[in-house]
Amino acid sequence: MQATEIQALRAMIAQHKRYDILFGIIGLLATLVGVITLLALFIDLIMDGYGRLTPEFFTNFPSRRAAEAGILSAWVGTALVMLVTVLAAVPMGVAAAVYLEEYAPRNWVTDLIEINVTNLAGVPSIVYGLLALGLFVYILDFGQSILSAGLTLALLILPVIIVATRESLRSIPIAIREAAYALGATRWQMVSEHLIPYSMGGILTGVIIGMARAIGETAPIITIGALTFIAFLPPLPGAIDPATDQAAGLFDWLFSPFTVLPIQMFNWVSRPQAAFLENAAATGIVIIVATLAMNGLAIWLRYRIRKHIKW
Amino acid sequence: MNIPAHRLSEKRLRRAKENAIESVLFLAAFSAVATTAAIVIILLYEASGFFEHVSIVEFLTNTQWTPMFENPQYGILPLLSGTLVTTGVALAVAVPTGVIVAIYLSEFASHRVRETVKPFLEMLEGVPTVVYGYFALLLVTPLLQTFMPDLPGFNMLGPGIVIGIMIIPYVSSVSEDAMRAVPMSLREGSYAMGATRFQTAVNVVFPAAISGVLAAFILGISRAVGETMVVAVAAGQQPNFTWDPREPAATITAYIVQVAMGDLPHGSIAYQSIFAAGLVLVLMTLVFNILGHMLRRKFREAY
Amino acid sequence: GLVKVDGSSTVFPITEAVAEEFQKSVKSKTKVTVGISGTGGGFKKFCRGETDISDASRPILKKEMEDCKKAGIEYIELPVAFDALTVIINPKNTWAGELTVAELKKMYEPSAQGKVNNWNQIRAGFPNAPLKLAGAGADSGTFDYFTEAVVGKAKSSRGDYMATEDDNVTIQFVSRDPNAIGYLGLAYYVENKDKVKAVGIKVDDKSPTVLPSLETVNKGTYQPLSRPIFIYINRKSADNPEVAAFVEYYMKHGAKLSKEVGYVDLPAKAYTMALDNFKRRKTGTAFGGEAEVGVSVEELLQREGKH
Amino acid sequence: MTDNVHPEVGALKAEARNFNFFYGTYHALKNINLPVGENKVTALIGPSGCGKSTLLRSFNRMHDLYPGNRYEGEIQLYPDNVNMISHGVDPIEVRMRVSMVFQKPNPFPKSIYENVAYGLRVRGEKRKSVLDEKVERALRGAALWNEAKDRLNDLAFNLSGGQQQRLCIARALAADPEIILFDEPTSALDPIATASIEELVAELKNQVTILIVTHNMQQAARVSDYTAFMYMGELIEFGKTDELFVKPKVKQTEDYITGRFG
Amino acid sequence: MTDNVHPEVGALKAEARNFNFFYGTYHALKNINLPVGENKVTALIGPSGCGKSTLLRSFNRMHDLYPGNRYEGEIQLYPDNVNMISHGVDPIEVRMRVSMVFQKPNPFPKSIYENVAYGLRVRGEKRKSVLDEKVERALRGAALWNEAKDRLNDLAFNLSGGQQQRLCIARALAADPEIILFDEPTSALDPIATASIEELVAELKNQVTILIVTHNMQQAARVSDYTAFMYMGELIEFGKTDELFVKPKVKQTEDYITGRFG
Ligand SMILES: Nc1ncnc2c1ncn2[C@@H]1O[C@H](COP(=O)(O)OP(=O)(O)OP(=O)(O)O)[C@@H](O)[C@H]1O
Ligand SMILES: Nc1ncnc2c1ncn2[C@@H]1O[C@H](COP(=O)(O)OP(=O)(O)OP(=O)(O)O)[C@@H](O)[C@H]1O
Ligand SMILES: [Mg+2]
Ligand SMILES: [Mg+2]
Ligand SMILES: O=P([O-])([O-])[O-]
Repeated sequence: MQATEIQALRAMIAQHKRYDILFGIIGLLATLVGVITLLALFIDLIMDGYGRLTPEFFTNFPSRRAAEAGILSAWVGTALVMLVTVLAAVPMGVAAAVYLEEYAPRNWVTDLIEINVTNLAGVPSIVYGLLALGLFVYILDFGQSILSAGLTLALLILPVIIVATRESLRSIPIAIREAAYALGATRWQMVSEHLIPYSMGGILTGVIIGMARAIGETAPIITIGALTFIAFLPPLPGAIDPATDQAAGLFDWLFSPFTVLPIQMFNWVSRPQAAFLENAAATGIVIIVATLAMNGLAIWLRYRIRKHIKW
Repeated sequence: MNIPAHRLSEKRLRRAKENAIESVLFLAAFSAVATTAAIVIILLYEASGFFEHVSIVEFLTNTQWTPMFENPQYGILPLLSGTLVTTGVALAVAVPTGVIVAIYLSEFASHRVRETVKPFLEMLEGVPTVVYGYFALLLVTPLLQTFMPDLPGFNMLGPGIVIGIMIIPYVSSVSEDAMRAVPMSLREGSYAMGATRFQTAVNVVFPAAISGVLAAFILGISRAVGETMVVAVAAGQQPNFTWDPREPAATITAYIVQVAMGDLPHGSIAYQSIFAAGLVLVLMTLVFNILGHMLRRKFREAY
Repeated sequence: GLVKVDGSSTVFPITEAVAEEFQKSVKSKTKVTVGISGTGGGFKKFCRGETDISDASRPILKKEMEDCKKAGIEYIELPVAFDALTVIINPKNTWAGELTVAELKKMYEPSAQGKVNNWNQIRAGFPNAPLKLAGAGADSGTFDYFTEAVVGKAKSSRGDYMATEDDNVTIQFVSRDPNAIGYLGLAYYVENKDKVKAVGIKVDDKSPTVLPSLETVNKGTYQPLSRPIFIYINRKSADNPEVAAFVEYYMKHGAKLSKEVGYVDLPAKAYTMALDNFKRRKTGTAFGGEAEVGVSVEELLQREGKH
Repeated sequence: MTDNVHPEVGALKAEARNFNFFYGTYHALKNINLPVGENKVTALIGPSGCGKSTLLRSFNRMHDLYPGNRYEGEIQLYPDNVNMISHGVDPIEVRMRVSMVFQKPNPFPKSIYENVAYGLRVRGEKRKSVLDEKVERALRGAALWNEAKDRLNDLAFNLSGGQQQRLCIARALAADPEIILFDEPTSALDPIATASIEELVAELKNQVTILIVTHNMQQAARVSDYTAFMYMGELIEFGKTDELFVKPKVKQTEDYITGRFG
Repeated sequence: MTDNVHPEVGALKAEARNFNFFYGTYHALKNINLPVGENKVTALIGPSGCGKSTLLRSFNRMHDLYPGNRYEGEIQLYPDNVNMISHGVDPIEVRMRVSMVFQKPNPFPKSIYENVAYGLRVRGEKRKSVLDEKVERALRGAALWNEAKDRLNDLAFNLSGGQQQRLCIARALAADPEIILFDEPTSALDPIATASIEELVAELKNQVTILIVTHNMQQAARVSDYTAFMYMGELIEFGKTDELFVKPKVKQTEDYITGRFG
C-alpha cells in the first residue's frame, strides 16, 4: 500500500472513531440519567426528611403533631403484610415453578399456564387492587385487613418468584437429576432433596426482589381501602386485650386494621402543614432504604451464587 | 419369578403419593390461570353492571368522564387520552434513552462499567412509585416551570417524564438482552471489515436486535399504561379530553385510585365504573404484553 | 375493643386529634381507627353498620337517612366545630380579591362546563386569562355544601375542574398557577397562608366583603360559606362503653382540640348540650336532610336545644 | 428360573432380547440381543452416535425420565427373570437394583458423606450406624476411603475430578446394586485418575455385574471380559474381549478396531 | 523495505516472528515463526485446540475485541514493513487491509447487496455507481454473481449455506483486501459447496494473499502452496505443501498426516 493511501486511510479511520468517542459519551450520559435521577431523588428526600429520622420516629404512633408523629404502626403493618405475602407467595410460587420446570407435560394446559404467568407479570398493580377489592374484601369477606393486603401483594409478586425459581432450577444440570434418579429416587425425592435445596439461593433472590417490589406498592392497598389513622398495633397472639380481658387468638392479627409505610407517606403529604412533609420525606427515606437494601441484597446474592456455584 | 406382593403395595403407595404431590404442584401452577380468570370474571361482572346503565357507545364516544357528579357522564375518552399522552411522554423519554443505554452497555462499556452501572439502573426500578409521584410533583414540574412558565402545577409532562425515567432500566434491559443475543460471529464479521464500534453497533447489532428493541418498546408501553401513583399524585386527577401534555389530566389508573381513596359503596355505579375502567386497562396491557412477549420470543429464537 | 370512625376529610383532623389524646388517656386499652372517605363515603359505610362513628362536614342527607333506616341504624348527631369554606387564589392574582356568590356560581355551575374558561367571562374588567378551577371531589361534604351554597343545589356542578378529595392537592394547584382558583376548609388555608390568598366573599353586590377567619365565623358574618361540622354515632355502638367513653372525651376536649387544628370551636354550652344529648341517646337530625346553608352558631345552638 | 445360562457367557445377570428403542420416531436401537454375564465386565464400543449410551441407559430405565421415548422387546433381569422394561415394572425399582456412573462426575452439592449415603436414604435408611458402616464400605470399595475419611463433611465439589468420579462410584456401590452401568466413566479424567478407575472396575466385578461404555479401545481391552461392538444402532458383533479384539468376525468391527473409521 | 524476500517462500506479504499469544494467562501460541508468501495460499493444519484459529485471528487483530488477550513478538506486514501487532498500529487499519472469512457463514441481516457493500460503506463510500460496480465485481469474484444478480435485494439469510459462505467471501473481496484469512471456511458446508469454495480459493490467489485453516488434510493438499503444521501452540513444521505431505521432516507431523492421532 502506498504511503499516501495509508495516510488517507488513517484520516478516515480517525474520523470514524470520533463517532465512537461521541457515542461513548452520549451512552455514558444516558446511563447516568438514571443514576443522577436516583441521587437527586434521594438527596431531595434526605434534605427534607433527615431531621425527622430519630429513634422516636420509629417507636411513635402517628400524631396530629408532626414533630411527635412516628411510623410505628406503619412499619409494623408493612412487616406483617410482608409476612403474609411471603408465607403465601413463596410456597405457591416455588410449587408452581417446580411444576412447570419438572412435571409439566407439553400440552395446551401447560402452555396456558405459561402464558398466564408471563402475562400476570405485566398486569398493572392497580388491577390486582381491583381483584382484591372484589375477591378478598367482598366475596371472601376478609375486609380491609392485613390478610387481604398480604394476599393481594402475594398474587402480585407470584410471577416474580415463579420466574426466579424457574431460572435457578434450570441452572441445575440434568446430570444432577439423572444422578438422583439413577439411585432410585422418586421424582418428588429428587425435587425436594436436590432441586429445591440447590436452588435456594435463586429462590431467595426472587423472594427478596418480590418483597422489595411489594413493600413500595401503594395503589393496590389503597384500592382495598387502607387509608386511615391507626395508632395501635395488631394484637399479638395470646396478648390480653385490656378491654375484654380475653387473649387474642393466634390469627386475630390477620384481620386487624392496619396501615403501611407508603400509605402513611401518602397520608402525610396530603396534610396542609409543611412539617408533615418532613415526616413524609422521612418515611420515603425509610421505604427507599428498605427497598434499595433488599434490591442490593438480591444483587449481591445473585453475584455470590454466580461466583460460588459452578456446576 | 413373580413380583412379591409387598413390593407391589409399596409401589402403589409410592405412586399414590407421587400423584398427590403432582396434583398439589399442578394446582399451585394453575393458580396463575385462576388469578387471570378471577381478574377477568370480577372485572366483567362488575363492569356488566356498569354497562347496564351506560351504553358501550356512550362509554366509547362521550368525551366527558364525570361519574361522581350530579349529571354523570361516562365517556372513557378523557381517561384514555390522559393515559395515552402520559404513556407517550414516558416512551419519548424511555425508548431513546433505554436503547442508547442498551447499545452503550452491550457494545461500548467495559465489563467493569457494566457490572457497576447495572445494579444502579436496576435500583431505579425498585424505588416505590409514590416516591416518584412526589418527585414529579415537587421537583420535576417546578423545574420544568422555570423554562415553561405557563406550565400548570399539575400536568402530564412531569409525571410522564418521571415514568419514562422509571422505566429506562426496563427498556434497556430487554433491549440489551436482544443485543446480547446477537451472536459474536456477526460482530466479528463486521469488525473484520474494519468497522468501528459505532458502525458495528448501528449497522449490524441494532438491526439484528430490532425485534427485541420493539419488544422493549411495547413492554414499555404496557408498563407506562399501568403506572398509577405517579400520575395520581402529579397529573391533577382531572378527566380532561386533551392531547396536550402540558394540561392536567387523569389516566385510567389515576381514576381508579382516586375513586378508591374515598370509600366505595359496593354496588353503586361509581364502584362499578372503576371496574369498567379497569377492564379497559387490562385489555390494553394484555394486548401489549402478548405482543411484546411474542416479539421477545422471536429474537430469542432467531439466533 | 375497637372504635371505628370514618368519613369527612374536613373533620378528620379534629377526630384524629381526639383519637390520639383519647388513646393516650386510656393507655391504649381502646383502639380507634379514623378513616377518610369523605362525608358521603363515610355515611355509606355508616349506614351499612360498618363504622361506629361517621365524620361529616354537612348534615346527613335524605338519601342517607333512608339508607340508615333500611339497615335499621339509628344515629345521634353531635356538632363538633365550625368551619369556613375558603375560596383561595394565587398570591399573584391581583384582580379577584373579592368575589360575589353569583360570580362563584358562574364559575362552577353545570352550564359553565366547557364554556366558562376565562376570567373575563366572570366580571367585565377581569383580565383575559384562562380560568383554572379546582375543588372538592364529589364524595365530599365540602363539595355538597359548596354546590348547595353557591349553585343552589347540592352536587350540582360542572365536571371539568380538578376535583380532589385531597385538600393539599388543591393548595398545590392554586399555589402554582396565577390563574387558578379553588376552595377548601379553613384549616387548610390557615396552614398555607404563605402559599395562597383567601378571597373575600360578598353575598351580593351590595353587601360588604368578608374574609374568612375565626372572628367572622363566630360573628356569623362570613356567609354563606360558614358551616357546622358533625359527628354521627351509631345508636347501638353508643351502648358500647368504649364508644361512649370516646364520645364523651370528644365533647369534653373538642373545643380545645378543634381550635388547635385550625377550626372554630363552638361555645362551651354547645358541647355540654351535645354531651347531654348523647347521654340521653337522642337520635335523629336537627336538619331536614338538606345541606342547609347559612346556619349560624346561635341558630345551631337553638336547634340542638330544641331537638 | 429358566434360561439364565448362556452358551458363551455362562451365568447371566441380564439379557437384551430383540430389544428396540425409539426417541420419539427416531429408531435408535435396532433388534439388540446382548447377554450380560453375572459378575463379568461387558464393554460396549462403537463410533460416536451408534447408540452405546442409549443401550446402557435402557438398563436402568433412564429413558423413562423424558417423554416420547419408547422401548420394545425385552431386557430380562435374572435371577427373577422379569422383563425390566415392561410397563408393569416400576422404573424406580429397576434403578434401585441397577446403579449408574456417568461420563462427567456428577456429585451432589452436599458433603462427601451425604453423597454416598444418598442411595441409602432414598431407601428409607435412617439409622446412623448402618449409614456409617455402609458409607465406609462403599468408600473403601471405591478406593476413596483413605483420601476421604478425614473430610467426610467437606463439600464433594472440593475433590479432584478423579476423586469425584470415585465418589460417584462409591455412591453407586453404597446401595448394593446388582449391576453397575458405566457411561465412559474416564473420558473426563486425566491418565492417572483413569488408571485408578480402571483398576477399580477390575476389582468390583468380583461383587457386581458391570456394563461399561467406552470410546477407548485400549480401555475396553484392558477391563472387560466381553465386548459388544455397535454401529448405527445395531449390535454388530459380540464376543469374549480377547477374541473380538484379536480376530473380529465382522469386517466393520475390524475396520473400527484398527482405526480405519470412527 | 528490507527483508521481504524469504529463502523458501520468495516475496513475502507478511511474516510472524517469535510470535507469542496469551489468552489472559494461558499461553496459546509459542514462538511462532511463519512466512506468508505474497499471492500464495498458506494452510494451517493441526489437531483441534492446537492454536490454528488463534494464529489466524492474530493476523487481523481480532483478539483485540476481547479484554485480557495479549500479543508478543512481531507480525510484519509487507511491503510497508510494519509490525501490525504493535500498540501503535490501529487494529481497524489492519482489518481494512486483512479481511476474514469465518467457519460458519455469518452474513448480516441485510440484503445481499448491502452485505457485499458493507465493507465499502464502512470506508465511507457513498457513490451508488462505485458501490454497484464493486459489488458486482466482488460477487463475480466469489462466483455468486449469476445466482445472485436477480435477487440483490433479497435478505442474505435466504441463500443456501454454500451461497452464504460465498457471499461472505464476496463481502471480504469487495473491500480490496491484501490478505484474506479463511478459518475452516468449508467445515459447515456440504461436499459440492466445499468444492466450489476450494476452486474459488485457488482462483483468488492470483490477486490476493491467502491464509487458510483447515481440518481436512486433503483440502490443505488441494488448495495450498505452503503448509504449516501446528501442535499444542507451537509451529512444528513449515514447508511446501507437496513436500510436507509427501515426506514430513518431523515425526509428529507424520503421525498427524497419516492419521495416527488428532
Ligand atoms: N434425546 C434424544 N432424542 C433424539 N435422538 C437422540 C437422543 N439422544 C441421542 N439421540 C440419537 O441417538 C443416537 C444414539 O445416541 P447415543 O447417545 O446412544 O450414542 P453414543 O453411541 O453413546 O455416542 P457417543 O459416543 O457420542 O456418546 C444418536 O444418533 C443420537 O443423535
Ligand atoms: N477465548 C479463549 N480464552 C482462553 N483460551 C482459549 C480461548 N480461545 C481458545 N482458547 C484455547 O486456546 C487453544 C487454541 O485454540 P484455537 O481455537 O486456536 O484452536 P484450533 O487449533 O483452532 O482448534 P479447532 O480446530 O478446534 O478450531 C485451545 O486450547 C483453546 O482451548
Ligand atoms: Mg454416549
Ligand atoms: Mg479453530
Ligand atoms: O371530606 P369532606 O369533609 O369534604 O366530606
